[in-house]
Amino acid sequence: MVQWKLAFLISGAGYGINILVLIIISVIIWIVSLMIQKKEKAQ
Amino acid sequence: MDNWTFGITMIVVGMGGTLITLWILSLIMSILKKAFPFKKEEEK
Amino acid sequence: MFDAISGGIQGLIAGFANLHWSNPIMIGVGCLLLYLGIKKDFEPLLLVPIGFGAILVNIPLAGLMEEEGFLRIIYDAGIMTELFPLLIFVGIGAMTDFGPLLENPKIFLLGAAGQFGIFLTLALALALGFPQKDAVAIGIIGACDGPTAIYVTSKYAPHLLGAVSVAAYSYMSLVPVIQPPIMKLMTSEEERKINMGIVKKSVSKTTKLLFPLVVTVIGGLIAPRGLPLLGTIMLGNLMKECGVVGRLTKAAENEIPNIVTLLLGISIGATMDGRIFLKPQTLIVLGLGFLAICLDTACGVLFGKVMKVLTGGKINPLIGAAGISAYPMSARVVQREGQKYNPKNYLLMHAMGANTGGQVGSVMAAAVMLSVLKGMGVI
Amino acid sequence: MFGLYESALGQMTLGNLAMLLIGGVLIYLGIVKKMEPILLVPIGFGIFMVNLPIAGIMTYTSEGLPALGGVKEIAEGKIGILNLLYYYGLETELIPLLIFLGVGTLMDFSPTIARPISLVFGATAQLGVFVVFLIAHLSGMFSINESACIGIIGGSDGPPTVYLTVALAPVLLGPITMVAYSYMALVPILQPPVIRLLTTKKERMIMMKPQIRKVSKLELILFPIIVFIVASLLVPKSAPLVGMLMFGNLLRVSGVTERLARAGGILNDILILLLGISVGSLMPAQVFFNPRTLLIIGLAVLAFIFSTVGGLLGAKFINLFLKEKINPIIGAAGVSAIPMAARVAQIEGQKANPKNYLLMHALGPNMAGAIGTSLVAGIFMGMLR
Repeated sequence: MVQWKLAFLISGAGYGINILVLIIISVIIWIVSLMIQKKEKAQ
Repeated sequence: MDNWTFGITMIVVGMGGTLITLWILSLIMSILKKAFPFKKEEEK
Repeated sequence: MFDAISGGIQGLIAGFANLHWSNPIMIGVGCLLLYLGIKKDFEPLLLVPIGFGAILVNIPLAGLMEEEGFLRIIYDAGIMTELFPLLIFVGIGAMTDFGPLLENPKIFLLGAAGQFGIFLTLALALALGFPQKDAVAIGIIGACDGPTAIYVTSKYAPHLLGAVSVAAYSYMSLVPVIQPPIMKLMTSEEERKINMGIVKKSVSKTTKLLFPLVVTVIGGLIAPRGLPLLGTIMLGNLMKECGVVGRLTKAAENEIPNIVTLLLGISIGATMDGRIFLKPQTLIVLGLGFLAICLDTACGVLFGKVMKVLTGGKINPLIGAAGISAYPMSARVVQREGQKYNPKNYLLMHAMGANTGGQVGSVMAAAVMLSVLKGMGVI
Repeated sequence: MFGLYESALGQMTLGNLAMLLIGGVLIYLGIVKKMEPILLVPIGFGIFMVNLPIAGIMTYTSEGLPALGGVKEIAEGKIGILNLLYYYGLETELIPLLIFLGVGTLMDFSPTIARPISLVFGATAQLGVFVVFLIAHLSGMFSINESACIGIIGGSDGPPTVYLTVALAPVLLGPITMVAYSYMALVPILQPPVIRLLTTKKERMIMMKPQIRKVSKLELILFPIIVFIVASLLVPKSAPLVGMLMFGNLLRVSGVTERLARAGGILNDILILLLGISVGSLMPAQVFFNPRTLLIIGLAVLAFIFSTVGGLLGAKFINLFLKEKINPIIGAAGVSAIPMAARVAQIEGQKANPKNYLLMHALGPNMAGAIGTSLVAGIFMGMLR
């Protein structure tokens, strides 16, 4: 039998979470690399 | 057995055993060296 | 609908929610190991996988070490069966050249003396109230030989595996730091100056070929319990010396140890779950391990002095320090120290002899230990 | 005396013959057309192996799954050698995870680090996964778990697909893996039309400076560690996949563990071989021939297309906020078929503007796609288990 609600929920939430997580990661990476670049500029 | 005996035995037998074994080995090896002396022509 | 969504959000934060206080610390420890391995070059081949394994296993809910978790499967298949350490031993055997040892078999005794730290530490651990099998595992750190330590520990005190193997490997790479002060402390200026002359090549192929066989048979007969270790290392060496199985030797030197080290490292790291690892006990283990290696060095040097007397001053006590099986670091240390006091002095070859002797010694020590334990009915 | 001799000929069914044909086609595609030969050839041969009756290389349970069992059962002749492979390699997830480790040792994330936003394209390019997941389930042909495994084909990344399918719908493992790997080679054919459809000539002509920023060693080393810790704290169930990928990559970039990185490569070769053969062996006629298999083949195309769409739209959306516009084509490379997708982007870019070299930029989302797909696998595992 088809579980409409669950299916829509999973696809919606899943896609959302997936994007969310990768945005978080990318921001962190971005900040870290900025810091590192600054540090290397300093030297 | 109590830890005391255990510890002592380990130290005495353990150390002794290791030492003796390696000593025997060293003896055998020196005998072997005499038995199969080094020959120059092995240098290749 | 909303409750469903909130459920989804909870799914997202579940990781954090289930974070045991010890997990972040262990993740930190893992990163520290990675740092030591990558930046400080301490045994990177092991510390990097171990460090990462430690991080892996401290992520909650991931279930890598649960039943059916895949690290658990690798662990059960490779470490509980002692397969990994033994396979690595084949590689070590294939990479070790016992030539310098055979030049002067007496050196063998230094290899024995270099293991006394094991037994002293064992006694100490007992005194500190560790159960007997744990004490054995802690003492074995003094073998300064990763595979041996892992082999023994995984057999008799698996819950200490993480601590013991980390200690064994990191101290092994710390040898250049740990040894010199002790060596200086225990030897007099002129002792350190003793010149042992150069090593002349005096070993025939036949002897080199017979060495692994003899060691296996004699060692095996005296201490059958350790035959797996002794046998594998000697098999590797036989393959190297006989020179007719190049393909096997190559595999034993590269592919096999590489792959095994990879899996070994990561599954060792996986035993470092914060809940189990973060105990005062662990710190004590690390401390005792450190002590063990210091004692090894001390006993080695002392025995070196004894041999100096017996041989009428022909032996430089420094090479006693190379009696531990941290190969080839400690041999290099000896060479460097020797040069400091007598620039014309080349101890390297002699030290290498003691060092390789130490490798056989550590295995023999473990083997003897196991046999004695068996004899006393402890295991 | 011929009574003593047992021939398989009598027992060949039409289905078996058809399967032998399919196996032959796969091998042909692999060898002649060079489509993922490393996988299609073993898969094809695996199909041969299980479609010769009473060869006893692989035995199945009633619902078409390999009969489980260890060395003992083999000795008793209850199961075949391929059952053993399936049991120890796939059932335990060892093969996909260790392959992923090997993949990690081959990946260079510096383009991703140089432009972290690429990670987002890697995420939006998972659109196809969820769209097809919906379609598959709403079609009423597949249970919710099975639909998830069909959807993830859209991530066009092998190991996560295998990993998830083993966990959620092992009965579909054969068809899904075969389709996933054979379609990866079709990316160069499937993507260009979509790209042209969704982007204006002007967008496709956007110049990006040929080379990317120099990424320092420290960044390279921190990247795998950060990604792994963050990702697996947020999506714990993705820890095995992301962990192995990042671990492999760490071995590569640390600069002190070449030996281990090489070992990862060797493992990879061996395990791809085993994966191929055991996957092929999951497709005996009785399992393969049902409408669902055909449907999967169709849905997979959709998955790839929608993933490309997701990547493109993601890039166009991000563009709204950037002053220095990026070329949306590289978003399409978020489909993690490495490196085909990136090459497609390069070629399309050149078509629109011969002076444009998008390869390095496209590799960023391309690598990120692998992370994205692993996350999706973890998310599904978390929600459906």
